[in-house]
Amino acid sequence: MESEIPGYQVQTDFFEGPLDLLLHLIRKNKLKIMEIRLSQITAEYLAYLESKKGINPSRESDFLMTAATLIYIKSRSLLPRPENPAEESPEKQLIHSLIEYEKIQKISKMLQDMEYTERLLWRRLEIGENFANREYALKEVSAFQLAEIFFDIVKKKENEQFLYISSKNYSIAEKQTEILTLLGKNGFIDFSDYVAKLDSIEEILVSFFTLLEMIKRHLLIAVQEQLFGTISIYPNEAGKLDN
Amino acid sequence: MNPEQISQRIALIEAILFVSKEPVEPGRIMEFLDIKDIEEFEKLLAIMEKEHLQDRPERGLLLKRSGGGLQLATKSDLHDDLKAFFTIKQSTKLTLASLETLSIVAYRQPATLAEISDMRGVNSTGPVKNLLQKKLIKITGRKKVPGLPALYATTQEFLIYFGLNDMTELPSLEELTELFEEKEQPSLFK
Amino acid sequence: MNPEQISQRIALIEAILFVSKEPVEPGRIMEFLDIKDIEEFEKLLAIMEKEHLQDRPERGLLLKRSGGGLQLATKSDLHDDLKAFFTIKQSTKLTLASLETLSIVAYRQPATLAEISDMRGVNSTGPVKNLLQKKLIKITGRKKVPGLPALYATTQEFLIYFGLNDMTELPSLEELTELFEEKEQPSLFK
Repeated sequence: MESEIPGYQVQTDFFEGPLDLLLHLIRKNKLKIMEIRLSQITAEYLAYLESKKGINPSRESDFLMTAATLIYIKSRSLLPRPENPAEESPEKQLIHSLIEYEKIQKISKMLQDMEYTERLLWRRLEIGENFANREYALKEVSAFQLAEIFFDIVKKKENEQFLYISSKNYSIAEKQTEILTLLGKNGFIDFSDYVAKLDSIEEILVSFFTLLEMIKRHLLIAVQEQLFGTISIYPNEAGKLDN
Repeated sequence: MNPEQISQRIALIEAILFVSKEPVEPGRIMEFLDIKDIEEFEKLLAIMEKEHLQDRPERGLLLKRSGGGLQLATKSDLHDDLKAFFTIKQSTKLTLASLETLSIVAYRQPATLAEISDMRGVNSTGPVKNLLQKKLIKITGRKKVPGLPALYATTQEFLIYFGLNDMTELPSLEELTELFEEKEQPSLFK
Repeated sequence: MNPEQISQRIALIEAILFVSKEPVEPGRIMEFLDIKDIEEFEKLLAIMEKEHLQDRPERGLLLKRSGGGLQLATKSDLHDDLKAFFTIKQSTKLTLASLETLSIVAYRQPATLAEISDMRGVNSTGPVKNLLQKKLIKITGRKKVPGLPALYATTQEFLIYFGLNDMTELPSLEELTELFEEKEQPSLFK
């Protein structure tokens, strides 16, 4: 069961990003942001990164970017150079980011407290449609909202068609076998070539969903060499083991 | 039950019935309140129903027993007022039905009523009329198919309302797909 | 207003708020009740809020102002009981990443994805999508810079979700600094 304790839920097991980690190190060392020399905590930051402890892997590149900046700052600090007050040094920039990020954390904490209080109050789960027919003042509707409404309609329509299609001749299981056979023969599938050979829009859709599902289940890997380039499908050797 | 307990329990019943979207089985509430005796429970309901709802002119709700369940509903003498309150039309307001229709005309123009109704899955005569009256859409011609249905397109007023210079400034569907599409496809294999 | 009128009007307000899906603009109710004087209306609300809801132990509801409107909700001390009664899960809370993103949008609006990612120090596509889907933020336009990136702002749902009447109820950055400085780094990082 999820805890309902008021207050900032600190994730002790990982950091949201490099700024989060830096602030943690600064506080841990009882340093003050305004007075800090970032070179003081560079080693510790790198050690964290190396241990991968508390690092959110999907954010890894962002952590690495900041590591590069820290190393650069450190290298600069080793070289005596005249201080140019007009110059925005990378250190000043990073410290500025940290100060700003600290504010964000404070606001987040406040919003979290407000969220907690509000969640104690229950609204009606669903209200009968008899009277409630919402109206929108035109001023409140932006072009994007209009686009979103159209998008929802198209989505709904697509879903209907998909249900209709799936009751037709093409089955996902058959398609899966066909794709695996093809991969066994050729080693890979060029997506656009493959689609071009299919007979109907129904077959294309079923094949496409089959491919998506197989990719999701790690049976296949889709590789796109460049933006808007062709997509190649390969069997996922690693994925076969857990199936 | 002492008076304090009675109050507490009635407050909880009110909250439960307020939140619930369907009638709630009395048995579930009895069990939850740990009341074993049906008579005792009925007494509680009677107090709530009569003393706290029916007899109080400042209350707009009543306790209803329907479909084997308990439910709060508005008092019947308020129905005319409620109907009047919720149907006040303000000239600048659009219903969701009108907005849906407008979005279809904007993206599929020129479009016929049949095409609009087909996309929305419901007859859209009402919203089309409404939008014509508000001058957000206009008839631009007739489709060359049997019956020669009217073709609708958006107007200059439409552009002004949405702060657009021309139709190319409407967000594209690709942009939206990117923004709103869930990454996770529901699994087809289970 | 005589006492009878007061009761009648409070009953109607209760019924309107009970039926309505969303917070109701006070102005609409005033107009409907033909009350011209805002003070008179506030007095009515105060009687309803205090005498008929807050001070009565047998009432499970309270009167809320959020998103610029009036709304009924359950009293907060009933939360645990309601949670136990309705085994349904309440919608999940916002993640820290979403809260950070929302903080930036709230205080810097309108803001682009790039600005948000830059301030957080990490790519924020995920939380932005999540908040769009939850309708806590919306796109208000495009920034006139290369690529024409979308600009994000908070919504009416944002106000309702956090129980705010309007954006001015959010403390200013200066106030926040004071608020948190007193506590001198709460024991987050001991």
